[in-house]
Amino acid sequence: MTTPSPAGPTGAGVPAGGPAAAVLIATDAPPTVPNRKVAGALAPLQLSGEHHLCPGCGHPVAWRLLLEAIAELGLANRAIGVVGHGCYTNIVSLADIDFLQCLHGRAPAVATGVKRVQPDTAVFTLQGDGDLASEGLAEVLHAAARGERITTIMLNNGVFGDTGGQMTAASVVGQRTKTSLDGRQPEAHGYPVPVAELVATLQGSVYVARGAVHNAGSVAKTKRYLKRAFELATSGAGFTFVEVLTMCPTGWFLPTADGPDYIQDTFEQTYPLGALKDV
Amino acid sequence: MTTPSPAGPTGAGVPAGGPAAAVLIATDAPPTVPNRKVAGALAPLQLSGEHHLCPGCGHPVAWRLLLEAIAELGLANRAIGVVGHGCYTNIVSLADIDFLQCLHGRAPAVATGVKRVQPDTAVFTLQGDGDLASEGLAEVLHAAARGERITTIMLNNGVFGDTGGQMTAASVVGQRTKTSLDGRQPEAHGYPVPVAELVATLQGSVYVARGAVHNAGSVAKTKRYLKRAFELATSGAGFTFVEVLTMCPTGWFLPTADGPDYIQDTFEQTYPLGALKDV
Amino acid sequence: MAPQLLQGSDAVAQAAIAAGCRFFAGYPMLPFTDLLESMARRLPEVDGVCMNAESEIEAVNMALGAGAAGARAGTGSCGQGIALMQEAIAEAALNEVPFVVFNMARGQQDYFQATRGGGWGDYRTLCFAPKDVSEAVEHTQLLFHLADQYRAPVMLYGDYLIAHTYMSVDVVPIDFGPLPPKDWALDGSLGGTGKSRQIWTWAMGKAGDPGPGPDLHWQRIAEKFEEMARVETRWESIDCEGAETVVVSFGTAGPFVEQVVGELRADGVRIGAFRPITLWPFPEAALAEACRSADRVLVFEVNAGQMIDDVRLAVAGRVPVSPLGRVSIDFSGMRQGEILTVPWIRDRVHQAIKEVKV
Amino acid sequence: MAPQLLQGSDAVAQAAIAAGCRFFAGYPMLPFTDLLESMARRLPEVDGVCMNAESEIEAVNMALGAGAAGARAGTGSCGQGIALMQEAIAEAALNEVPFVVFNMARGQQDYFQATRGGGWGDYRTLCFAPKDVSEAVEHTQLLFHLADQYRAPVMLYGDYLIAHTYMSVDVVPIDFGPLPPKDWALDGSLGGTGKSRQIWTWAMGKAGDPGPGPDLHWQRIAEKFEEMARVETRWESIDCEGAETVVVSFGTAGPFVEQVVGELRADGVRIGAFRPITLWPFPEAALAEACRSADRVLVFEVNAGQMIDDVRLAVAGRVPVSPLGRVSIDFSGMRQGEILTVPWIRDRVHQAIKEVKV
Amino acid sequence: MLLTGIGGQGVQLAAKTLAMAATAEGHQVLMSSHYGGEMRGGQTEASVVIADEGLRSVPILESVWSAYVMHARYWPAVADRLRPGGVVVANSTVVDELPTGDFRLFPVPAGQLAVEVGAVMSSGFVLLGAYGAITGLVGVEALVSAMRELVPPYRTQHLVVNEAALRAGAGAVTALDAPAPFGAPARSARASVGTAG
Amino acid sequence: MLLTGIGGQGVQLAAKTLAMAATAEGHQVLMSSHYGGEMRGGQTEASVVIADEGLRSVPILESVWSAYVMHARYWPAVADRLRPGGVVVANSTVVDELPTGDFRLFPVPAGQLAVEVGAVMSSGFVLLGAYGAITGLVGVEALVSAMRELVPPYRTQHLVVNEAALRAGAGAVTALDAPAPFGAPARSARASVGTAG
Amino acid sequence: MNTQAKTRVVTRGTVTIDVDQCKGCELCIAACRPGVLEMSTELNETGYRFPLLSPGCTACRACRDVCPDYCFEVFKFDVPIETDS
Amino acid sequence: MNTQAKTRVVTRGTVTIDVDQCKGCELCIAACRPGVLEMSTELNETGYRFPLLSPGCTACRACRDVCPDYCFEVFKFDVPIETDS
Ligand SMILES: Cc1ncc(C[n+]2csc(CCOP(=O)(O)OP(=O)(O)O)c2C)c(N)n1
Ligand SMILES: Cc1ncc(C[n+]2csc(CCOP(=O)(O)OP(=O)(O)O)c2C)c(N)n1
Ligand code: SF4
Ligand code: SF4
Ligand code: SF4
Ligand code: SF4
Ligand code: SF4
Ligand code: SF4
Ligand SMILES: [Mg+2]
Ligand SMILES: [Mg+2]
Repeated sequence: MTTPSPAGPTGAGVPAGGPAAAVLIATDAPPTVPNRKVAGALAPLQLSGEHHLCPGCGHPVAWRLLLEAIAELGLANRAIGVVGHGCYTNIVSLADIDFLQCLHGRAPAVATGVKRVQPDTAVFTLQGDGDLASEGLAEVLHAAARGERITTIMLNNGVFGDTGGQMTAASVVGQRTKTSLDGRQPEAHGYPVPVAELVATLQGSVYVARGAVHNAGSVAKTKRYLKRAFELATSGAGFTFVEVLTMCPTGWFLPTADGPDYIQDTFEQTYPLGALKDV
Repeated sequence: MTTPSPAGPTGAGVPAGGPAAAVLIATDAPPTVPNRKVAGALAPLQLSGEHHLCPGCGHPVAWRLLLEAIAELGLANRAIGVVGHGCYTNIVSLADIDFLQCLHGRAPAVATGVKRVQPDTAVFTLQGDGDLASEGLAEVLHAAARGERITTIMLNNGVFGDTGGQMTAASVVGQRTKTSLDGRQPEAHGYPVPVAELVATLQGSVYVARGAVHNAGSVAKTKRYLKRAFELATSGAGFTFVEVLTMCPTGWFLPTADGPDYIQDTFEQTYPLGALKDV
Repeated sequence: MAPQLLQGSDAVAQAAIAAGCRFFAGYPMLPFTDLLESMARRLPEVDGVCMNAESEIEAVNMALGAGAAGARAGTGSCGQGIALMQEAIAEAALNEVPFVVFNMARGQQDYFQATRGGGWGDYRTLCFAPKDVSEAVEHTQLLFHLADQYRAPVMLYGDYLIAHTYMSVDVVPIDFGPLPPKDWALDGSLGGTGKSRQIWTWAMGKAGDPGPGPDLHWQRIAEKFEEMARVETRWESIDCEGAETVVVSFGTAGPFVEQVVGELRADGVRIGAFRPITLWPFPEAALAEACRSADRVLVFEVNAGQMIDDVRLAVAGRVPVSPLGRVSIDFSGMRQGEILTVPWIRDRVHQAIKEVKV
Repeated sequence: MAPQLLQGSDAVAQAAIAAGCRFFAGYPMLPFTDLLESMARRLPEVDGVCMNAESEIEAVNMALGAGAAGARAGTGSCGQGIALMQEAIAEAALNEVPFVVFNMARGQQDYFQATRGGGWGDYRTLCFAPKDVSEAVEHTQLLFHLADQYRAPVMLYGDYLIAHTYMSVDVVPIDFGPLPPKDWALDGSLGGTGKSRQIWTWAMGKAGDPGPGPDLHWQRIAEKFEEMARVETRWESIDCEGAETVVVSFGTAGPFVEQVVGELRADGVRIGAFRPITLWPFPEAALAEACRSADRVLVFEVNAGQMIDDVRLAVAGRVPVSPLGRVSIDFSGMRQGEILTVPWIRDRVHQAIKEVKV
Repeated sequence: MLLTGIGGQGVQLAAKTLAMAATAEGHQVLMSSHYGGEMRGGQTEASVVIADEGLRSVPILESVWSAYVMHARYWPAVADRLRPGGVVVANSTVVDELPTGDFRLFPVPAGQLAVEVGAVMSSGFVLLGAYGAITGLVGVEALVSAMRELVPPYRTQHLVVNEAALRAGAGAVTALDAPAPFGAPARSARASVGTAG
Repeated sequence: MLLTGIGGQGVQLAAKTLAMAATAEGHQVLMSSHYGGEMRGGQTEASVVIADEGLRSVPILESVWSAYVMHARYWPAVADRLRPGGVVVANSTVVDELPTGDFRLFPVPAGQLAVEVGAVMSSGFVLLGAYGAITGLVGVEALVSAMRELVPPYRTQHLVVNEAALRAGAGAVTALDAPAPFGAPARSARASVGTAG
Repeated sequence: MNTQAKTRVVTRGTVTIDVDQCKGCELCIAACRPGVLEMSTELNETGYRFPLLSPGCTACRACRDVCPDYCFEVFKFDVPIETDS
Repeated sequence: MNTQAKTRVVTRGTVTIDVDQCKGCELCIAACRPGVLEMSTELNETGYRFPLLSPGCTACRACRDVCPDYCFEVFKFDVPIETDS
């Protein structure tokens, strides 16, 4: 049984002692007792942690997983990211790998051009659901059918976050958006497009998975999906696709803390998590 | 046992008598013996049978089925066709119903506009595989997901017929085209996009079927598919889709008589016939 | 109705609906987004349809379909989205389907796009550039009328300052007079009668009743555009009579220039302001007339120099024409760029008057 | 190499490959289709890639990707397909990715599209219009060079007569001199070093190393285009020295006009022919110079009047400018329209000389 | 009047509330706002012009009579445009960061008042209530009913706290002796609501 | 030389064969063709200009010295451009439909000869062989090897019949006494291969 | 059984053929179950061979259904005709 | 059993929190299984509440993994610390 050391800047991270509830631990500096750092704040390859995304947004978590996957697979100096238009675009400023910010929806076509002339690189696209399921649906399906050796990552929050919360092709039934004020109605607005399922139907895709970032467990799984997707695409097996459900409390008009529940209770019903295809 | 009547213009359609093989029957005028006409040359609503399509082309057969289906369902004065760019576009000149010839690939979006402001009409699109699976893949999938009450008909010959025989997104593996001279190779060109299967995956579609016109049996079945598709779409059930495999001997670089076999031996392997979805 | 405080986008939406617009399709993109949202809110109230289209290409083609079926239809976007619509706008010009394109542009950088298009073939797009929300309300209504009158797609060139400014406005439906019946619109009713209808850019007609074909049809269209060029120009000319200096600007830059010119005029400078209201057709003759006494023409536009071509064409070498603006994008704020302010323009005009001193 | 009989499309394909083009993406559309087919046949022979893209939008974006990754890349289409590419061509101009767009146009109706674009923002597209297959072979090679030199998308304005005419030509690689290294091209190699690369239209830069942002970046681009406008104009002027009449035409219409002008000159008429080789930048100064002694300028173009704006801008009111052409589409034959013949032009020139007689 | 702030601080909503309240009170109003394009969290600013007669002003103001400041980050943009002797109603927490100058500063402890009335996210409304009361441009009742109209249906839970905030702000200050100069001879009286926050 | 016909009659291939054969024989050649855009079965026409020196002609010919006519439907387009005394090599089956005029007509029973050599689809090549022999522009050997180069790999089964057709055509006629005037003083000698078929 | 029956052909119907519209594709030939259609050696006015009918038509419509050039009309006899084959 | 054990808390690790980067979303609160994080009443410089740590951290990384603003670093003690709860 160890004795609690005193709290304070130098003793940060160690219980400040005294009984129960009121006890707070200083968290402004690493602990002074012997320890091992098990996780840093930023991913390797990440230049900064500052960004303009809203409180409770799920995208930044996905960014970190992506960069961790690239770093851990040793692809840092072979990776080229092709990024669409959306809140997630900001990664272009934050990550220390090559990036091409491209037109809304066209990332898979652009990535095809990149990969075909630089076959040894690890080319991936990062897109939102508006970018990919709405504007760019043809591009991703064609690239998948062609079996391009690239990885496409779709951050699916079921809404055009960046333009302020309108309905995308991936918005779920009942979802309130600024262009479906009473919730998405199948009668008027139709049904969501399950992109991962479509991609899995195509013979050129070799790996399709759907993860999420609404809790620590799905964060960990999503990272495994990403790594497998990169492995298979860079080995030349074919097109790989990872969808990641991310919270957009702003576009959902919800308190930030309710984001994870909305994913679990609503999004997951339409978009079940897991690997859909793994050849 | 009847006595053969003499051949000749007036006795047309009746065996000219005499023994065996050499006997030919005059076919330049209807028969003179009591008979019932079981099939005319043209469909109702068809203004002319003359067209510029190649010998052995499958499209004109599909045109007739389409017009027969419309006429038999009593939709003649409610039908509005929206037609893309391809050899089949010529129907616009041949059929006595309203037509809008629209931009390559965009027919489902155009048809959506038409149907939404004229909800009592029977709106359909007629498109080729190049038009629909290549240029317009997003349009058809979005319309299907939205559950637009329209019928989309895709004439799939696996090739851009009208521009002289290049590979489309629907060309089958191994198919020789002017842009895949040694046959479509999955390594370089990827795999065909099975549009009907994709459409069937979407919740907004209520009926999806794939027919063909390479023999009398499939012609008959295809007509049934078309009728069912129109019935369901006009009743408001949702989006309906009929793919029709058609011969393009010109774009396949085959003698016209080999067209039907190419469908059966090659296309049907990739594109199995039948109803895929019928809610 | 009493004036209401309306956001420009909402005012335009109300004007469109007052003009009978019952179909709208759009895809979000700032600063067009608010118009889409407003239409999505308001159209269902009048049994109209607002499609939250999945792309600009789908949006414009939906509008084309609705227009072909006889509805008053609209679509819109800005810059990149309008670029994606070029093929369909040209198509509609050539197959004569009316609809209104609301181009809520990101500033003034898309003058060429709006006036020369990037579509294919010989077509032009009637294009109004309102200076403020009230004018936008009026133009919106007029555009629906003119679209039907000419059976052509037409455009409103708005921008962030139109879309996002709130203004006290009164949206009253305006009657522009009668129009020919839309007997060309597709409704299926004539199927099987031998008189079924057809809309086809190439105008190939039907068996037994061949159409003119593209050559003749497109010549006729070109003549229609010539007619529009003669009849439909609109402009505002302020104090140009006797002015030595004329400053030309368009759209929301107009009031800024107007303010500067007004101040200078008050200071005794012989200066006037000219504003084309229609960007196409450009009021060439009116501008030439406005510059009759001028010995310098200054063009203020927030871009690298686009309208200046039309100004030079109008004055045909008779007076020197100089640019006042430059590329300027207020990216973070989506105003029109840092040069769109009264002081900036005032400085530049002062400088130009000194420089171009004859 | 001995001259070979090559179809124009095939000659252009060989020229592109001779210029180092190793990536091409296209979508069939007559008369562009043959170039695509030729590329699909020839590129694999040199370990290049030809993508039979699923749409023009995908094609141009693939070319943009390949160009961004450092390859000499090309794409193309005509009219409607080029309309669909406008967004990406503008994007490439603004994010500085070089590639060549082969616009095998359906005639001359797309001059505005080629020179004013329908993309967004302040950008221009360097555009060459060859008069025949040999010139197309030369221009193709030069365009790949200039695209890299200026880091910009550039265009060849060909047409059916370029694409489909067979001619005895000799495709010899041309050396246009050295170019700066493509150290901006993305290859992933600098990831993790703190110097990773970025291509972004808004030029926002990276954390710790912010870019100029769109305002400054686009100003710089506008300056680059001004520089191109100064340096890159090209034209052909035949017998304009002392001519009373100058006939201006572009592309494959040039030789027709040349023949008519040659005949008239032989008959003693003081007439010359001027042909802009670059449509943008338009050779304004050269044309003004060519028209120094003229008292009439005639513009022959097979469209409703598009280049005539540039001609009027060039002569700036000093000489009357009249159109000779009109809309004309030989739809069935895909020549350039019925007016593109020597007799038609000859008649019109004769008539105009009489009419405009000073 | 110029309002500035950082995206998310409710500056736009405050400006709209003010503009609508002024319209309801019979004035002619022009309000323009600008904020990030495809980026969140940047500068946000709004201008409100209030006049009695036909109003056709440019929407980007050259000079303003008063400003509403929620955050100091974008203060320079306000200072540049403030007329000599102009009125600045500012969140007290930022007052320390403002340089002195030729303007009359009214600090309002907006954050603290907001917490007190249980409306921690509504400090913008506190400041607005205070602004209305200080300048005499609009009454608190007009502000409250404008706010009620503006809050979108999916945010009705905020109505009560916003109202409390407006009233708290209005109650915490005393009016200016010289009220806002609208109806003045100038073609349009320019009141500029500015928040840099 | 102008060749015209109806799409599918092999007119374009015949023209290419002629052009290539002439190139192989050392001439400068320019050949232009036109046919339907997005429609099949319309008019098809090709012009071939053959010259000895630097050739830069317009590809749409004003007048032609000789024509090759497979089908009567588009004859007027040929007649308009034929120079007085020009040479017309035509399929016999269409000869009856041609009006008379100032030209020398050489009817060739192309269809019949084609059937005789078992090449029913190759009547265009029969006519081409005949044209070459009549005008003396190109020898049959050059035509045969050009045809061999031109037939696409997926159509090799046609090589034998096409060759037979070319030879049958060449053998069935006798040469003109005055051969084609290429190398003539005009800047380019214009031979115009025309098929209206 | 009656060996003579083997050489008797029952003809239940017939067709008309617009031979000038025919493009010689031969699809009708393969479609005709009883095999009573065969191609001519003669050419029609556009230069195509066209189908000829022999006795034995069943009026099944197959030829008509597959013909892309709308050449056939089909008639069913009220009473079948039998002939020697 | 030992009732005293119920009030003993084992702390296996700790975190650092960059409170000024925090945007107050509270995702870390729900993610923390042992529930040792709770939101402050104080506001940080941008006006957001931020998490505070009580004893009992397991160094499980969950907070760090779900935080969109990269506020956490996680440390595991070589030897757990026990305190009274
Ligand atoms: C052609 C085009 N249309 C529209 C836009 C405007 N736009 C920018 S971001 C965006 C929304 C993106 O939504 P999504 O991809 O779901 O990303 P999120 O912001 O939700 O992460 C849109 C529509 C654009 N940039 N380009
Ligand atoms: C935007 C655009 N791109 C290309 C074309 C050219 N084009 C016309 S028809 C056609 C081929 C159509 O192929 P498909 O739809 O399969 O019809 P098919 O001719 O095979 O029946 C193409 C590519 C066009 N008209 N518009
Ligand atoms: S709007 Fe949604 S997606 Fe965009 S930053 Fe905010 S929470 Fe994230
Ligand atoms: S090219 Fe093919 S699709 Fe077109 S008409 Fe000929 S056979 Fe039919
Ligand atoms: S109807 Fe049947 S049996 Fe008669 S000819 Fe036609 S296919 Fe043959
Ligand atoms: S199917 Fe029709 S076109 Fe073909 S051979 Fe028979 S009759 Fe002629
Ligand atoms: S590391 Fe685990 S236990 Fe510790 S604070 Fe974070 S979530 Fe809670
Ligand atoms: S998850 Fe991060 S940003 Fe959210 S409250 Fe916790 S520390 Fe703050
Ligand atoms: Mg999204
Ligand atoms: Mg096809």
